[in-house]
Amino acid sequence: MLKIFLNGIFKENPIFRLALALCPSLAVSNTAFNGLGMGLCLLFVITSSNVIISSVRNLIHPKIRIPAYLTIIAVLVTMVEAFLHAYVPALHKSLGIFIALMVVFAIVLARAEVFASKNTVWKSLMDGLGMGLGFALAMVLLGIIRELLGSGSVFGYNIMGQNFKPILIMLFSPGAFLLVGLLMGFFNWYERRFTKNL
Amino acid sequence: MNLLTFKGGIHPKEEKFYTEDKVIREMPRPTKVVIPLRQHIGAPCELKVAKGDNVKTGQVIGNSPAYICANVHASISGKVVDIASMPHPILGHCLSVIIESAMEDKWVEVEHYRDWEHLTNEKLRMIIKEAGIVGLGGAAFPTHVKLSPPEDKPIDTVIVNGAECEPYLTSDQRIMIERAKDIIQGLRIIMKILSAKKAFIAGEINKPSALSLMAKASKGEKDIEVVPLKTKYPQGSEKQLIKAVLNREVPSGRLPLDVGVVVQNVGTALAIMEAVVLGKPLIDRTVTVTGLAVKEPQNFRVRIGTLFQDVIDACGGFDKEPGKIIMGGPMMGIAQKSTDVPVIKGTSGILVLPKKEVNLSHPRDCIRCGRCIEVCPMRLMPNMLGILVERAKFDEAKRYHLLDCIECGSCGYVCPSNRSLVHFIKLGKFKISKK
Amino acid sequence: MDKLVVSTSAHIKDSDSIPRIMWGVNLALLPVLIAAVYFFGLYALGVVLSSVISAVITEAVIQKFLFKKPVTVSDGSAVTCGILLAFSIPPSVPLWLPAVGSFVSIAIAKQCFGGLGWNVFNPAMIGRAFLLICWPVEMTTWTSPLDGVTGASPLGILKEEGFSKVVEFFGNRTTMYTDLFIGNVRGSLGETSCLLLLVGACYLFYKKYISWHIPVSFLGTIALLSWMTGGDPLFAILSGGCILGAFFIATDMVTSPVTKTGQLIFGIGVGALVVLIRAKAGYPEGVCYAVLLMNTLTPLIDRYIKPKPFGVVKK
Amino acid sequence: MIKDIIKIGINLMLICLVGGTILAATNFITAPKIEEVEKEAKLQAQLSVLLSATQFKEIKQGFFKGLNAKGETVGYVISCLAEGYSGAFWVMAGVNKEFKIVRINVLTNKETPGLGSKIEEDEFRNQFKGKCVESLEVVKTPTADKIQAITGATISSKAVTEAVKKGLVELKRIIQK
Repeated sequence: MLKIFLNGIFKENPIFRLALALCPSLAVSNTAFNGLGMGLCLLFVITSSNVIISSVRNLIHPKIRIPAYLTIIAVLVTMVEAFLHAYVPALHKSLGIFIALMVVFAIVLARAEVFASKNTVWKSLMDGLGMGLGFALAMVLLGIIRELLGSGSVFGYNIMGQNFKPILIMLFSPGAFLLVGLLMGFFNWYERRFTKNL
Repeated sequence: MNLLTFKGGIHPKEEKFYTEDKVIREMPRPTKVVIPLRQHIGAPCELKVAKGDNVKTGQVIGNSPAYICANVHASISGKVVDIASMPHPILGHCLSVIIESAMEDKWVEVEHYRDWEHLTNEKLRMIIKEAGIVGLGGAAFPTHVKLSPPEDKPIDTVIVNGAECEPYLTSDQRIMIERAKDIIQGLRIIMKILSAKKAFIAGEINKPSALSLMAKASKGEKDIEVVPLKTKYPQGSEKQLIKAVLNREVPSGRLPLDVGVVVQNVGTALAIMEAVVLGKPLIDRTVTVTGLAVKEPQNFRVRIGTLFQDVIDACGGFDKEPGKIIMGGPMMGIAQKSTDVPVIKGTSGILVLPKKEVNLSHPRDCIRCGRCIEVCPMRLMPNMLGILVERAKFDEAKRYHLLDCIECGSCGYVCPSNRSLVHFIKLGKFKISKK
Repeated sequence: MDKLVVSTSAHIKDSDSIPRIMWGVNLALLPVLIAAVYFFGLYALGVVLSSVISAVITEAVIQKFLFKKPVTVSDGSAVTCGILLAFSIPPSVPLWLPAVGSFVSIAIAKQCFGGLGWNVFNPAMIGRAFLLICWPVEMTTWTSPLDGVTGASPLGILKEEGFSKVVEFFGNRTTMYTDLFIGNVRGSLGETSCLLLLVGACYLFYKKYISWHIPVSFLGTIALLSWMTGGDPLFAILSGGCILGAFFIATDMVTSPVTKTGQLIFGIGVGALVVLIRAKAGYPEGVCYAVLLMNTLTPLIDRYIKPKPFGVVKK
Repeated sequence: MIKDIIKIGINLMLICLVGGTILAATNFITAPKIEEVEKEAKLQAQLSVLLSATQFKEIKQGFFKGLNAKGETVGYVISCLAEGYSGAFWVMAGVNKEFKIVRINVLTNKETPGLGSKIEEDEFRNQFKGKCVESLEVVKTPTADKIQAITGATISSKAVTEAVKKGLVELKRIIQK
């Protein structure tokens, strides 16, 4: 069980290892706060979608499983959006369209199809938590680095001081793209080193 | 002057001054010769002598019933001391007949025809086959095969190739200077066999005396013309030569005879004349021994099977420490592991480069400068071929016309990244042929 | 005798090699450096040195410690990259800026792709684009030659206020052309002196390190298109980074097509994009982005523009 | 075959039914709250440019009349669409009765962070205070009676100024009619 959970965080980290959900990771990780918010939203969506889909997996006719999964995910996402809009309007404003876009995030549907539709509720819960947390951590990591380099602050607190000339590209998608690439390279390198030592 | 030539190509330092004024000398008969049974393209010869046999010069020691094959003859008279696998300049190792020289040079009885005009074409081809003549430019393709084009492909033109575009080599040049008349006679025999109407003798303009002597020798013969060509490598490559002289392009994957042309090297023409008129089989050939590391560079008439070491010793040995010993010219020749290899029918030269002239720098990645594409006489993309073969993408390389490459080495010569492009291409061809 | 070298033909080689070509390019850039120092003072030398040193160190460190490959900084390609980057940025930037740019050039645009020969984009231009995005204010502050007063570059004036204001700025047309040609204008370090750039370019032509195809099609397209759109063709060519780009940047072997026909297409593409960016995009100058955009098309051009092999009949 | 289709149909219908119900419930809970939040946000935005007012009345799409507690008109609020460097964005401007600008506020902008986005900063916005239509012009040099462009972000500066100017002209036309 724990293995399934940890799997999503490191070995199959959605962004750095599976290269899924790159679109939001490029678009809304410009500050640590946004990254965290997006990560938590996805954590909720993917965990509940995994649990629901795995509990109803035997009831759904295989021919319509994709539309069925999508409907379930869409319902969850719409709920998230409505509640965010009502209770956390600031986050809702800065995440914008990407909340609604969670419906089509490859990672959610991929876990539903690959994992939840074949495994028990408990395992799916763990997988959803692991994947969601892996995504959230990755988003926060990206957010911290991008905010630090691009605005000189982390979670809004100025760290680099007044003389720091922010690296503006980090606030744009190209900067995020570069960063994701470099971090992917780092993860690959780390894993290769790690497995060599085994 | 607007000289005929082709598109692409390079102009390396000619380096012919070492030997271009040296008269061809008969190299002293060696005490031992090693005659490989495979010196040509085609089927290997079957052994016709046994250990301990006494052989005479010109005696057949290997032949084969196969069509694409050339007889191998004893090049000296003496005793067969061993039959063993010996070092070979191209194949690495090959079954060879080792003959120890007798005191006297005794020749086998030969039939010869001063009045060859009356012989049938069949007979002439037979004589050429029996004499074991192959293309002496280096490719060593059996000449009688080349002189037997299929019925539906008439040959209208013969080109005698005296381009000798390889740097250093001068044997063809010297032959043209010293044996012009005999070459013309050899050419006449070729033209008769092929019933060709027109012949060209083509040579690079950097050999003016050879060309003018050839022109003098062919004076009054209306169907033979001497054409000077621009000095450019690889002018002597068949396809490029045909393009330059006749502006005909040999289609990809086809042969010169598909455009009605046969190309023969001047050395081959001479050998044909000697075989028919003098009855002499191919037991020796002209070899240029040259390079900065040779004490006295020479043009030698060398018996087939003479070891490189003996030839170099006859030139006074090494002057400097040799770094590379090459059979043939510097562009397409084959580097040798040692001097224990024999001169074979395709040995046009022995080039010894001193240590300091050997290129040892490391190859780098391709920087896409495009120079190889500019110089490639076949208009290929050697840079892509190199990369594709490196990555084992042989099918893709084939689509980039890998098999059209003539391995002239121009690409490697100009490559600023020092890439062994010919090596990759040869490897690619080998892998594709294995499939 | 036992140490004979055995290798595949060809056994001889012409004298050109990567280091020779790269150092040749560096030599060709030297007169421009002198012009830069003359016009913008010794500080310009500092900018170039900062860029070059950072480029060389980055390349050496990455090759030695990260990839554990032989270090090839002595071939001069990192130096070339550093010089070109420094030449394409304003003369008054803080010294850390070119160093960061060179780091990005070498680390991300060159070594991440596999080193010299594999980079898709011109490393120096990637470095410049990075700097322009990150520090737009520093990267668009132009100082006058000799007196160091800041103001708009000629292309900036053209963009904001129109061509008549440009002529007014220089006095008259003749002084405009001569100032642009000599290099007595605001602009990037190495872009201003067309005269000395051409001197360097002549050396490259003489050494056959570049061919006429890219520069001619590049500049020709710019002149033609700006004439067709009612601009001043000579001004278009002499201003901004056109000359530097045409002879030193677009001609980069690694990132331009390998065939001559391909190079013509490449040059036309860059030229057209420069005119388009200058006229319609947010920036007054577009050589950098035009080159980078055409770099992306280079593999495509190479795929479709191939020489017709000898003896191959078109079906 | 038919059985399959019916099965699939029922399957889908059930999912949609359950999903729909859940969403309806969500909407029931959140809709009033969302409306409240939006209203509050709008009011805050209007207030931020016209502090002296306590409530606003729409006179035309995008144009509001600001009233104080006594119901007197203290000024107007215009929301104007600006065509910026990287797309359109909303600017809100508060105007007093003499049609002089009180304050402006940039609502949603996607301008280049650190450059064009400086239009949100006070240093730029404060320049608008007290300006009338005639002085809404962008110049590049330091100025007192006009608007100085942000270094390196002339397009964004112009976009804001032009939008406000256009809105102000339109407002005058509406009021004076």
